[in-house]
Amino acid sequence: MNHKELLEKMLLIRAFDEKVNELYAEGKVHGTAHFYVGQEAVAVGVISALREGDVITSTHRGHGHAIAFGLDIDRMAAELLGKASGYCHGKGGSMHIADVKAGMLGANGIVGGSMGIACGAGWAFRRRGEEKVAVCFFGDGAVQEGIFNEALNLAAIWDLPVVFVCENNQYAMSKSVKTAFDTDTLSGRASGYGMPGVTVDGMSLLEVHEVASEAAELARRGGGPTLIEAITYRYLGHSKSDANLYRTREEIQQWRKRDPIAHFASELEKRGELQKDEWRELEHAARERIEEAFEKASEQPEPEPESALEDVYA
Amino acid sequence: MNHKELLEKMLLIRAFDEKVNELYAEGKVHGTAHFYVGQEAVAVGVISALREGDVITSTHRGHGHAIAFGLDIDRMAAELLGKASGYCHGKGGSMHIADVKAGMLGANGIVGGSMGIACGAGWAFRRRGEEKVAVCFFGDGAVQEGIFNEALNLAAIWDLPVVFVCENNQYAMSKSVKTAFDTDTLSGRASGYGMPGVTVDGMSLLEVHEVASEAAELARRGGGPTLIEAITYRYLGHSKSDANLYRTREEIQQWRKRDPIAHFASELEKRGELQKDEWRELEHAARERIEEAFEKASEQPEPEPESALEDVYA
Amino acid sequence: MPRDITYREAVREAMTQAMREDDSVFLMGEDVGVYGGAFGVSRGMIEEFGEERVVDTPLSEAGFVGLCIGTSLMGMRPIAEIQFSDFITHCMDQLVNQAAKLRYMFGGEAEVPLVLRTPGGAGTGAAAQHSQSLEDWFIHVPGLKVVMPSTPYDAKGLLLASLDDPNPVIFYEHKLLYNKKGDVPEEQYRIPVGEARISREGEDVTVVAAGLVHHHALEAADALSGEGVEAEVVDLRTLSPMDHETVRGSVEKTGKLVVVEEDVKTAGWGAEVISRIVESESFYALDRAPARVAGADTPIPYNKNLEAFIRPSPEKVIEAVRKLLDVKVGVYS
Amino acid sequence: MPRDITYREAVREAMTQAMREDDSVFLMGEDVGVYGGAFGVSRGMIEEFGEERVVDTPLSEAGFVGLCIGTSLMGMRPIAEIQFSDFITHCMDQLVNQAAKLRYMFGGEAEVPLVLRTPGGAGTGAAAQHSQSLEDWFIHVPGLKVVMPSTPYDAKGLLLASLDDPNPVIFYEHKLLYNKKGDVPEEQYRIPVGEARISREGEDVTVVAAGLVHHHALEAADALSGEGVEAEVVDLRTLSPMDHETVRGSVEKTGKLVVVEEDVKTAGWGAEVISRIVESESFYALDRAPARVAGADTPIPYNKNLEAFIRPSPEKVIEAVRKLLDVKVGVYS
Ligand SMILES: Cc1ncc(C[n+]2csc(CCOP(=O)(O)OP(=O)(O)O)c2C)c(N)n1
Ligand SMILES: Cc1ncc(C[n+]2csc(CCOP(=O)(O)OP(=O)(O)O)c2C)c(N)n1
Ligand SMILES: [Mg+2]
Ligand SMILES: [Mg+2]
Repeated sequence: MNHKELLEKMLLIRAFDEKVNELYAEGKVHGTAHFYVGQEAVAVGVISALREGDVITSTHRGHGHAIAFGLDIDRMAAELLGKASGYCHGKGGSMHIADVKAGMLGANGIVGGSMGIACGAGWAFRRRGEEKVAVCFFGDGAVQEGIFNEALNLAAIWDLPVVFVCENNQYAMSKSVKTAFDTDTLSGRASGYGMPGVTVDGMSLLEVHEVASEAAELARRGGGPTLIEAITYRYLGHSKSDANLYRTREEIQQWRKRDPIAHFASELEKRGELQKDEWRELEHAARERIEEAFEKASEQPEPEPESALEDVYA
Repeated sequence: MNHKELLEKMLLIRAFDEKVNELYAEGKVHGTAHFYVGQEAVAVGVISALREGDVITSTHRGHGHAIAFGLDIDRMAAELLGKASGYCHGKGGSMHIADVKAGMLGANGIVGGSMGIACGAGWAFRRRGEEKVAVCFFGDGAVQEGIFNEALNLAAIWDLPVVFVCENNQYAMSKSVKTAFDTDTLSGRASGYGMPGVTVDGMSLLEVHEVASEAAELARRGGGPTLIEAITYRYLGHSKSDANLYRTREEIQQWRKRDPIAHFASELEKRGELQKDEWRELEHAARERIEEAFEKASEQPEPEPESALEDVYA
Repeated sequence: MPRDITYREAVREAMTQAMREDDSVFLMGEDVGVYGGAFGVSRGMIEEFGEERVVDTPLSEAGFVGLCIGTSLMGMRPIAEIQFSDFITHCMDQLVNQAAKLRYMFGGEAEVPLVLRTPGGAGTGAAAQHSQSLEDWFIHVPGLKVVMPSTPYDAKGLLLASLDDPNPVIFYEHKLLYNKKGDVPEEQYRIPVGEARISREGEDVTVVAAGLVHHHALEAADALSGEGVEAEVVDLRTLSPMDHETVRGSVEKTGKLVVVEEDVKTAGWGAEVISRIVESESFYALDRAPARVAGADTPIPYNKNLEAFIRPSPEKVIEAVRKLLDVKVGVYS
Repeated sequence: MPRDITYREAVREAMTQAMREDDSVFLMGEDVGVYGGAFGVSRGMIEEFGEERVVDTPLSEAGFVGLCIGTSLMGMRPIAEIQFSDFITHCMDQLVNQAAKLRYMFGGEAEVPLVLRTPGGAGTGAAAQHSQSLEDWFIHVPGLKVVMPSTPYDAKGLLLASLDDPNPVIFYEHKLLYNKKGDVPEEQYRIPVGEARISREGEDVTVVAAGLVHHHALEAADALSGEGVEAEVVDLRTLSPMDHETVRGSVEKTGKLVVVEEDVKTAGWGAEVISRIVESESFYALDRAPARVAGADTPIPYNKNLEAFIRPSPEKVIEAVRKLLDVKVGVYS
């Protein structure tokens, strides 16, 4: 695990979503998007615990997972601009970026929509005797949906190699976890399925990485699933249109003080793995990379309108 | 609580479902039915803890709940025979017996299908400031469905006056709880929602009555829902057609030794509330009552075929 | 003096007026409270009615719709909001196996007065899981009613009527109609569920539509008028029960039928409109093959041009009418 | 020499043969193991394939269908069984928003080869929540295919073809067909998904049907033959994609069309069959208004007589054909 690379990943994710936010604000992108800013340590911490051949499923807030998993920034940018060279050839947009062959089984616009799919990947691994793991990312909102119950139970009884990663960013749109649940943690649900549950500071890449590594190891060895709850926060609005009426500016500021990138950078500085203020340079490089990606993407050709009729069936 | 009357209720339920089983075996009834034989202590134990104005929701295995709630045996028998005088005027049959005005909000052919409805009744009570309770009966199979998660969470966060009664009769059709869950109890799920959970011997009417009374009291006082798991057993097949391939004769015999009716009767004998062997007389009376009900029902007129087109809309 | 308000405001006004009058009416859905709903329809309502009557739910579409059904059995009048109509897939059991059938299964001995509001339709670049028009499913489910108003006036009148209805009503709004303005009286009025409206008279062809695409039909009719073709436009307003009589009357007059629907063409509700005409005596009044202008048989793509390519538009309606009038074949050739 | 086996056995044989050949095929559903499935379709299979390939699931229709979709993305070939087709309401999101759309949303860069088998239909006295025919919903969902075989021969051939198909296929069986016998070769064969079959030739009227009611159509045709009316019967076999060409060919020959469907009439798939005919040139080949024989617009009632009253039957088909031939009105009067 090269720490500097992980920092770079986080910076890339942040730069990407800040750029996308900007483009939406300028009305330059169609549709909507959900920004991962603030949650970078979760995606990067978890995915850095994976090996070649492992897979992930993602959510509506999926850019961070995709970048952490190694998807190509250029093709992601192209997809957001609806270009033919995008991951979905312009058909999917932000909420459907996927690279199934590479093991990124897709963002998903339906909350909880990929929880069964992740179990299926785990099932395939188990059936084939492959020591691989499927990571299922989802939000606190998905814990409220019925499929959470079904998926966790299936994974538990069949000891599927699935790591359930709940990104508790305190809100499902405007619904606060304080009013959506009557319990202090969401990982407490795990025992009801007979699986380990752990709550971790989602603003700390190293802590996330550690619990994810343990969970992945357990799953790989045939020990079944784990439910990880990563406590985190989304800095920006739920999606492009959000007046943030349901929370205070102060609350956002408090969380920003615990910024996962600044936190990790200063940790690396302390350890001597990073020069003082080197991360500002890395940040600059990340932003450049993103600018370049969107510039290139904007020059790509649009898909042919008739292509809308293709790909309904294989 | 008149103990003898409770014994009579249990006997009536048993006689009813043994009769229905017989009628199916003889091919005299249309469709299918699910028999409550073995589980009588749960329905009677729970419902005897209720007060005037409380409501219940039931399941596909609903005859026991209906009888315990006080529905009219004659109209139930008529419904099973598809008669115009049945509770549903012949349109519902076994799986849809209801008396909404009386507070029996319906059997339900969809496993878990009435869990939201029970929450709704609780919601109405709370909104109106009525100190009433909704009891939601369901099987271990319903715990596997998504709606279990949603309903329990809604009831928990809104402190709804709902008592969730899971009748863990060891099987959902052929699926044993041993393979359907990775935990020892199902009441253990409760803590994940922040509500009390309790497992009780579902073969003991008095124990069931006690935990149900506590739960109902809590709910009535505004203390919110409870999840009760009653450990019980269904003696007969899942429905009229079941070869019982998934369990052994011995297992059934073992459970029959703990029969809830015999158990309660001998308890009453010990307490001197019942003469020795008096329960055999009560059993006989119950059977007579049931014979009479089905005889009367069989003489009732069929609904007019054209009535099939009515009642789609109010 | 006309009182122009938006479709969004009309829906809100109907809810608000009903809630002021009847304490048993309440609104429940995801983010309907301080957020005001994903499309701002309920903005301001929680301030007036409080969080016991404008209820933010967890993401539990089956659970809270089931809860609403339960309250309706107990005599309350719930309004459930499904944030995007695509998520109605989560509460199909509650709508189809419970709400629609409880009354019938119970032999008529219960009522389920539930209104489920939800925004349907595409055109926002939200892609395949946030753009569907699935209303046809519910037209196919006896026990449910399906309403789909196209104007602020109808939205208010139909929502108030739906709230009076003792049956479950699926009330389809459209994201692209929310900002549309129109004259809406402040006082309460009802538009009967199940009544279509002739929104433009004409002699040459009948164009039947509903919801957003009703405006495409009107636009097309105006353009065609310049070519000397006078289209009669029927706004169904309610899809179930379907007002066949109004369609029939118009078709028997014009002898020509074009249906405009936003949903996917195959097995969409346009097929039902056409079938009711051709399986009746009106068949013999048709002097042209009827036509459908509908969404293509694809999911909704993200890219703007792709999305436009597969959706109905005024131009496609004009083209369909022209083509239909041009046809010089068959028995009349 | 004919090898008569039941429809149930034909389905089982197709699954068994596919599973012997391809280790990635497996069956997952409620009680499909030792119980053999609610209708005995998979009886004996767990003994041959073990519980890793004939998998008893908890009652988690959304969860295990989602799981199957996941395995299909990973290259496996799942068969999911939904115990009664009514419970498909529980996995609508997985089928409609996931299985049907993943490929499209991902720009064609994925395949979802899933077969979802489920018994539909009424006639068993199981009442409103266990008797529905909801196949029309899925015909309306691009990305899904819908198959509904009426004979043991077609059941085997279509199931094997569905298992080859790289797309999600909803495979409708019928409770009342399971015991029906027919000649089925032991060796493997495929019937292409999307091809209808003319099951009886005739000149006077085209009767289009599928599933159980295809047999009603054939029975009716035999009876009508005694009256001098020769009906041509088309068994659609696949409902989506719909084989319009075969229907068209027949209708252009007979000039008359009756559709027989078990589902609820309003917005059922019969409307699509009719609309495709009347919106094409074939409209001008029709010399009578087409007709539908379908389920009444009600939930399915429990009582036997009530149930029979609202369901299609051979008698109702005969009556519809007679009525259609009797009509002496309109342009031909
Ligand atoms: C089934 C479903 N219901 C509602 C929505 C609308 N919606 C999209 S994201 C979201 C909030 C999700 O919250 P969470 O799962 O915590 O993820 P987060 O947005 O916080 O990352 C909602 C309500 C949806 N997409 N799918
Ligand atoms: C959603 C749904 N899935 C499947 C079924 C078929 N089914 C009816 S009862 C049953 C088993 C239910 O088990 P449980 O909830 O434990 O109740 P029990 O039968 O043991 O009383 C099944 C699988 C159904 N009715 N509804
Ligand atoms: Mg969240
Ligand atoms: Mg059980």
